[in-house]
Amino acid sequence: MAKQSTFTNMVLCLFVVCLVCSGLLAGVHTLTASAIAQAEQNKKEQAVAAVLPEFDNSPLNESISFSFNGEDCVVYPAQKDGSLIGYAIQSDAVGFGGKIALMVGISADGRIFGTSTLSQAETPGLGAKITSDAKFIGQWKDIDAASFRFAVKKDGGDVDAITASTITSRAYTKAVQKAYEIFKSIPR
Amino acid sequence: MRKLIVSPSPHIHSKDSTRSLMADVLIALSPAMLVSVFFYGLQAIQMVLVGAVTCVAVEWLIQKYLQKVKPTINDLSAAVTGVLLALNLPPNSPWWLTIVGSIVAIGVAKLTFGGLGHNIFNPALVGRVFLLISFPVLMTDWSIPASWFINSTDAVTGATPLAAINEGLASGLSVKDILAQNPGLSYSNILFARAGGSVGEISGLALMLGFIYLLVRRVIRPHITISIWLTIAVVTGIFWLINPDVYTGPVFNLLTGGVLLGSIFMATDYVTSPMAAKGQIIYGIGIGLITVMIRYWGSYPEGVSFAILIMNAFTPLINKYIHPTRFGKEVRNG
Amino acid sequence: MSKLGIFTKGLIKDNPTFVLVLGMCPTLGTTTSALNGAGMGLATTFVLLLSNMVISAVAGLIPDKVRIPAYIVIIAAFVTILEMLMKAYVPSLYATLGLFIPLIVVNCIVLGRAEAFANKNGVVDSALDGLGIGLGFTCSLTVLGLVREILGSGSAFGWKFIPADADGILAFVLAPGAFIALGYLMVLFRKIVLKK
Amino acid sequence: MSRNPYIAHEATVMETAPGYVVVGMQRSSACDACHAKGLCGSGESSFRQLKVPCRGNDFKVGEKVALGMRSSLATRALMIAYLIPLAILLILLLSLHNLLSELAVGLIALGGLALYAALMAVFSKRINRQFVFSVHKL
Amino acid sequence: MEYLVFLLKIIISSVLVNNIVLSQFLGICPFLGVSNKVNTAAGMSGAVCFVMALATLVTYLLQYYVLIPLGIEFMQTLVFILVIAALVQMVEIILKKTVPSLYQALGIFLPLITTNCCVLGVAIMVVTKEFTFGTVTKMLNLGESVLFAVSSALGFALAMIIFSGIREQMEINGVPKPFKGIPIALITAGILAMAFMGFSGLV
Amino acid sequence: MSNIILITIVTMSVLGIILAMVLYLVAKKFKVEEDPRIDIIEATMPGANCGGCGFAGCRDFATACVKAGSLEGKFCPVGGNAVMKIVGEKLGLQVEEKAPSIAVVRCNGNCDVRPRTSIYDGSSSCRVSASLYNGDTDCAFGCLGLGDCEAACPFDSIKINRTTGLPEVNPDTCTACGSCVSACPKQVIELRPKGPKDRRLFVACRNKDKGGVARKACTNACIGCKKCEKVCNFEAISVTDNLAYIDPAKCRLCRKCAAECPTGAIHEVNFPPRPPKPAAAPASPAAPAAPAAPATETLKKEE
Amino acid sequence: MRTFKIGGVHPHDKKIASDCPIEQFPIQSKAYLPLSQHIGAPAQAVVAVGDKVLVGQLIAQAGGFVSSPIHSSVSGTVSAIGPVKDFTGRAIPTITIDVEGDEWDPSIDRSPDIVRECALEPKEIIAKISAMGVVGLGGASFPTHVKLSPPPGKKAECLIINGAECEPYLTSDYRLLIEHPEEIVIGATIMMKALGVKRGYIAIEENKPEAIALLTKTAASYEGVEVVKLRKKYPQGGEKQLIDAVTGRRVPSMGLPIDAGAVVQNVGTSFAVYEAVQKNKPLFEGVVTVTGDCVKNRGNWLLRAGTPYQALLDSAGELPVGALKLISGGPMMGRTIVNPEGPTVKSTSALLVLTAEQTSRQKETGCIRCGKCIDACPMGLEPYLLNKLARLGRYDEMEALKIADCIECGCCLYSCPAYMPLLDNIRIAKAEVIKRIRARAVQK
Ligand SMILES: Cc1cc2nc3c(=O)[nH]c(=O)nc-3n(C[C@H](O)[C@H](O)[C@H](O)COP(=O)(O)O)c2cc1C
Ligand SMILES: Cc1cc2nc3c(=O)[nH]c(=O)nc-3n(C[C@H](O)[C@H](O)[C@H](O)COP(=O)(O)O)c2cc1C
Ligand SMILES: Cc1cc2nc3c(=O)[nH]c(=O)nc-3n(C[C@H](O)[C@H](O)[C@H](O)COP(=O)(O)O)c2cc1C
Ligand SMILES: Cc1cc2nc3c(=O)[nH]c(=O)nc-3n(C[C@H](O)[C@H](O)[C@H](O)CO)c2cc1C
Ligand code: SF4
Ligand code: SF4
Ligand code: SF4
Ligand code: SF4
Ligand code: FES
Repeated sequence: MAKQSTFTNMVLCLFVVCLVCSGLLAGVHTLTASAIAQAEQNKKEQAVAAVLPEFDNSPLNESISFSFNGEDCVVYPAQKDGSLIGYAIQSDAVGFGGKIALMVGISADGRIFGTSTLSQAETPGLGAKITSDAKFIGQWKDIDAASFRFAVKKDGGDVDAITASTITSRAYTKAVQKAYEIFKSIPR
Repeated sequence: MRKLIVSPSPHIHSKDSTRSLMADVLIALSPAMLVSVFFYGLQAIQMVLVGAVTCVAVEWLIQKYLQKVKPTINDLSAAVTGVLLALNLPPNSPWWLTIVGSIVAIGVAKLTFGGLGHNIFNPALVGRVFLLISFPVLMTDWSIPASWFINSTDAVTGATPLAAINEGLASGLSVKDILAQNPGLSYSNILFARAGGSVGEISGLALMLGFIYLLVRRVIRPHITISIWLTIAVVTGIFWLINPDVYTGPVFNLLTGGVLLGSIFMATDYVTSPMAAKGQIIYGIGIGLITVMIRYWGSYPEGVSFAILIMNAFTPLINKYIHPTRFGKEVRNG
Repeated sequence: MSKLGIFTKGLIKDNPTFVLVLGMCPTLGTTTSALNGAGMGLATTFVLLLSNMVISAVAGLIPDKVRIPAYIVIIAAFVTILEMLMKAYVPSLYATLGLFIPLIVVNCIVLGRAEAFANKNGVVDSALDGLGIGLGFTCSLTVLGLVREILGSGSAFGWKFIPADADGILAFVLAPGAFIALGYLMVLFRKIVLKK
Repeated sequence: MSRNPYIAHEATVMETAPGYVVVGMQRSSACDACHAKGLCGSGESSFRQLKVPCRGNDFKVGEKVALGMRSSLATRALMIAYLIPLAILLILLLSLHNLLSELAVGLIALGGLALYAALMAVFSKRINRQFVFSVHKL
Repeated sequence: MEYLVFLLKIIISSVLVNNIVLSQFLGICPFLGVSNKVNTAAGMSGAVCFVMALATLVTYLLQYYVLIPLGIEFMQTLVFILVIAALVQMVEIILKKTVPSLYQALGIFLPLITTNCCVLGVAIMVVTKEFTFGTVTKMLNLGESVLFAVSSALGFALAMIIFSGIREQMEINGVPKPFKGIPIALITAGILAMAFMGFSGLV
Repeated sequence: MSNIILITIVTMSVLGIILAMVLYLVAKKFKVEEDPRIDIIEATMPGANCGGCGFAGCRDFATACVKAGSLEGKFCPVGGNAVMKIVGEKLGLQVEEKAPSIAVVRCNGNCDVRPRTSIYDGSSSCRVSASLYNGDTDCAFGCLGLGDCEAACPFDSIKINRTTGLPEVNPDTCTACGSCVSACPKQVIELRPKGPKDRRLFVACRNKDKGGVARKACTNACIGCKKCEKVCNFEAISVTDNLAYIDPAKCRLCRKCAAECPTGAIHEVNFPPRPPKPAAAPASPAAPAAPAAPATETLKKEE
Repeated sequence: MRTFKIGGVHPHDKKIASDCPIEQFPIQSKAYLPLSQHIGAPAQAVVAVGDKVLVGQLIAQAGGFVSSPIHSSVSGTVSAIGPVKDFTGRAIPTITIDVEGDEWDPSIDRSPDIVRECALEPKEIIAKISAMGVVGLGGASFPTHVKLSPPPGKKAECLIINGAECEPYLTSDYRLLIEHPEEIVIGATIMMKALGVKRGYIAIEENKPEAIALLTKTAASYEGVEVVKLRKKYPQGGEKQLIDAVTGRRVPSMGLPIDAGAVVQNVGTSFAVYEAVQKNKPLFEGVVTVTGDCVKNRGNWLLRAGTPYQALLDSAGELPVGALKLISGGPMMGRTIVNPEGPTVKSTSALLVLTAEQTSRQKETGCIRCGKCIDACPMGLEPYLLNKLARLGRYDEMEALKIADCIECGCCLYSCPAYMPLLDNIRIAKAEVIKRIRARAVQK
């Protein structure tokens, strides 16, 4: 069955196995690299599309990078018929289980058009409801950010928190608020 | 010819039996039960009854039909579990919550391990923590049901003192401010059953009465309970002296939440606590430390349940390494 | 053993989860819902099938002493390929399963089958074996996922049968529920399927 | 204080001679306790033989014996083999991490381990002498 | 000082809050398999601490100084597993070659460490995942990574040792037949995980 | 892109070579002393790890078989001759065929024939009872019925029958490991050859008291009357200390003795029913006509 | 008031026979004298069937150093030497004597006068005690002369006379204390002289105030003898506990009293020593309490060894119908009698009759880990664990858990609410562990 092991055949064998496998991997990598990049692109595109009204440019390719409070941040301007209709802004805050990253769509006139969660690590059934709770997500539609009080009701704000998940709700609120701050400081 | 009875010595026996000890625990719990009936009325009766009946029924059904052994419900331990579970739930819990908790307590935490004496974790607490994790919203709803005797809303404040503190601290207030905002949180209110909380923890005094009864009847020894109290008092005392704005003080911590109920009735559960006196003290200190840790820094306002369960897990190790004081030293080469 | 036997034993007699108790980490870690469980199961099946086939083909050429490392390299290669494919074509599933995809490398099932079966059998048999065991794994993960999903979120395969804003018994979505549900399922499997 | 001051492992007498016995024992792997080990390649376990000096040699070949060692020795073995090098690693890493580049720190830490291994080799005789086994009848 | 608190948080988080076994589901196999005796569990845990630290150190360096510069991060899984396997073997050889009796001594009470998912899992985790401690979210640097690995191993040790104690007791007590072995171990682990959820929010 | 392929291949190959070298060293330094045959033998063992062979477990036994170079005195009671034959084949060694054995209970003093004369109220353990006195009947030699054997059997093969108060061996699962034999403080259980077609004959009594005393304590007792000894043509039976013993090596299973025994102390197992021959009718009217299906053995169906 | 510090229980006292004065029990027609009435090697018969013997005549000589001679308790003819069933129903070698009259060996001083002075040298005292067949009457029947000869290198510092009588029901020591206080004190001084110690304690439990008062008064005129009042707590009379209570020292694990510098002797032993040394009277009779709640004629009898228990039972009067438990000794440590025809021995102290209701054990319900057995164990052991390990046969662990130190006092079983048969199983396992320890010692 198995061969007798000698120094040469061991080295040779592993060498060959590694050679073949790495060749194979490199090959597959070459083939999938673009698909992977594409998948990531798609995800962002979907997020951008979800938080903004219809647009006809490709915001992801026209992203604007600048520094906000010492952080690098990126915003994606959306245009329709050549005029700017708003920005999709990536923003984050720390929630209960870790970073909550959002895509926030803010129209050119400073109204929050919609929000979408890019990534989160909240507790399933509790904080993780930010991705599924229709009532919670629904309240982030079409808000006048300038007059909106960015705080949960408990803290005297306008946000209805998810039950038993005040921490997450606060973080979400903070992230949206941060997006609004970013919006305000977009170099125009 | 007359038949003689033969057995090894001893030939007489003390009066204690498993059943009598469990009955004593129920008696010791009765002041607390009465107080909660006084404040919460029918709801409290319903919860205690549902808890006890479900626990006993679940034990009977599982033993009879699944495990096919002779049911041991007569020893009353399932009833104790049911009552303690009910006393550990918020006063407004729906009846099915008590039932789910009882099933988990008896079915999962007790009988799966082999029943009375074999379980590693305190069944009532497993039931409670399971509910706490599964139904966080219901389990933190401290609103008050109607009572027969008094208009409970002016006697009992809604949120538990600990939840109020946790919430207040989270929104950036200092302990003093929070206490000032919630006049219901005075010590006398807590002691005389006027602050919110689980059904059974409403009156410190009633619980202490039970403690004294258990001690007098020699059902439990004081080691565990006292060491929990001392640990909590000392640790919170230190932090409180360092910064009274963020850290609540010893008296507050001893009287609020489940400390009394937990330290008197739950931490002392025979099955899940260490056997030797020294081990019991270590166990008590562990519970105290973990409780304070969870209360001060954790996201749950209350930590006793978790602390007891965690120390339950350490109990076998404590039993393995801590032995009673032996009579006589070991002589080398003996 | 008949070809059918090789294929079906993974489902019951040698069920990797309930009988052999292998690969517990992904079993517990990825079964928050039936679909996640099935996804993890299929991913593992993919690696199992391919690695079993390749290993059975090359087994005779590999000296004994480097057998295990060589197998590991082969398995790791397939895992990496799987990783890249998932990233490219099912990114959201990849994101949910996360760390547990690369960990297929150390899943005892995969190496175990290589050692215990592929090593000694032909390519076709090994493929059947890999497929069978993989399917057994997939089924049990799906069942576990389903149980946890039904109890924990009140839904089955993503279809919610309780009111949309109601919750299930959250413990089953969280870590404790994973352990407990698997424990009881294992007992049920032993009692009902194995009739022990 | 451990309940049992000895760590014992069951072994079988393979060979006897005046003054010593050779015992064989199974060294289990981490997965050994797993009942599926037969199916799983990582569950290797190896058989080892060990020559143990003993007085009064009345062991028979094939007899089960307990191969024992004081448990403090087991702790010491663990210290020397794993915990001290771990400490070296951690101390080097945490003390140097602000001073040098990560790569340098990492390599130095590995170097520290190499040095420790070398030291062990130098004191090998001394360490070897500490670990004495004994065999008992079961 | 603040940094020390941060390091402390790494430790508390990985030992108590996000315990590698009870909440991350890594290393379940040895957790279920080797936890029959407290001595063995403790010894095994000590060895795992060292191996995890060493493995994380080496894989970290490889990731940042070989794979990333060369642009072949996709080889991560393959490279890591090979390197870890080789490291474990090397530690054994060195021990055996330098101090054989020590090696024998370990052999009689320690099971061999086989590469399992917690070693690989932690190695991959530290180089791919951002960590959140309090309000800080960041990738860990070398020192922190190793600290994280060691504390994860300590978490493993804690779970193992508690569990082995429980198992020794259950061995004496006896467990109903259908639950003997793995099922009762899983259910106990579930309750233990439940208890450990009490620590949530500590960091 | 091709750049990456190149880099990958180069790094991996280097890694592969290094690894191979490490492993080579491992292989050299860890020269596995283990004989691969041990694994093979272990795989054939039943895996009960019961210790019935005298070794710590199946693997120890396998190791011993391989190392010893002879199978003399090595026998796996669980696997029996079948397994030992395979072991012998695999190792190319001579196996001594061993007649398969089974545990037999040498007491037939069931509750009806052996009245309880005292009430035992201690721990339900034969050893405890035996340490205290002779037992709750007047027979000082018989089974105490408290089930130490039942607790000791690793195969669940011996169970106390609640109506007779005596243990019964399940002939299908008993492996003759002997655990019950050493657990019994009264030496009631004996390992005897299973016998051809599972037929065997033995004196189910250990009472060494004089006939009258024995008879008074238990009507099924062997009274040492020597009738069986006299009737046996093969000198298989000897009566010492008022107790008959049938030597399984000499017994030819003719069953003459059983017919002769006035108390029915001789048990015959798995024999076809006796033709109703009036000549063989037992001498004593008190004894039941030769018990064909003794109380202590479940009759195994002839297949 | 002194007491031991670890464990102990408080069973009901029930000293219901304490007011019955000691009376001579009628001599029966046959006496059965087993050759082994003590711990150690059996004695060897020196008479033959048909020989005439007198009361107090040597009929069997000691079989070694740790052994004791046996003297006839009756006068008459030796009718058999051979197995006779003892009270457990087991046949043991016994000398049977057909009683004829009551004729005493003339060397015995039967006058009632108290002889206070003892002029013998320590060695002579010990030789005399040995020759007179004195064994411990506190329960274990250990030959007294052995205890009085400490092994080389060990030195006794005090003598403790054990008058605790901590077991419920038993009253023989109490009667002896109040009827023969002076003899007991003299016995103590003789043993102190034999041991060469200056201090002697007579330790009595608080529930016998008359005895304490009387002995304190009597002891006042004897130098070095002190009466110690003990708290009522079982097993105050266990020698290790007694030494702890009286001197505050603890006998080491696996050690003997002498390791704590003490020698403990029972009150009855002290009386027997007095009679042996001062009156030349061998040990062949002792005080036996016949008691029990259901016993009509309770009594403290001066009973000749070798009398069948049945005779005592007959003296008790009518007993209730139904199953009974007959106990030789107290309810905590006594052994049950299966065969009432079996004879009493030198050290028999009581016949206790309990009804089934008083004694029957309830069915065990499974240990609830309440720790009551630990709290009760005077040796600081963990009976619940030992019981479980015993059932699993894990002897090494039990050895490490000091099972060999168990004094078989029964406190654990007494207090267990789950009625676990703790001591039953521990006793068996302890014997096995001790066997293993001995075997190992021999191996070395
Ligand atoms: C296991 C566990 C998970 C939790 N998950 C979340 C979460 O995902 N989001 C959150 O805001 N709070 C979470 N919490 C925090 C508590 O629910 C906390 O009490 C709550 O945020 C504050 O209470 P409230 O929202 O009812 O005011 C979690 C707590 C625990 C113990
Ligand atoms: C084997 C053995 C040796 C003993 N050796 C001595 C001894 O050398 N000196 C001594 O004073 N007592 C010795 N004793 C007596 C015991 O300490 C104890 O007094 C005796 O067993 C009676 O105990 P009890 O009546 O408390 O049950 C020995 C006892 C035994 C069983
Ligand atoms: C639990 C226990 C209780 C005892 N109680 C008494 C007692 O009450 N009175 C007594 O004289 N001996 C009692 N003994 C016996 C003593 O330990 C000791 O053996 C005896 O006093 C030694 O004296 P002796 O050699 O004269 O018998 C008890 C022993 C044990 C183990
Ligand atoms: C003092 C004492 C305290 C008890 N505490 C509890 C308890 O906290 N929870 C519980 O389920 N049972 C409790 N019991 C009942 C019983 O011990 C419990 O059901 C066992 O844990 C089941 O095996 C207690 C019993 C006693 C005597
Ligand atoms: S213990 Fe007795 S009955 Fe059970 S298998 Fe062994 S020999 Fe047969
Ligand atoms: S055969 Fe022996 S061990 Fe079995 S019940 Fe009878 S006396 Fe007990
Ligand atoms: S009998 Fe033994 S174990 Fe029980 S209490 Fe007494 S000394 Fe302790
Ligand atoms: S007293 Fe009985 S129930 Fe309590 S711990 Fe001891 S054995 Fe168990
Ligand atoms: S699958 Fe994680 S350790 Fe086995």
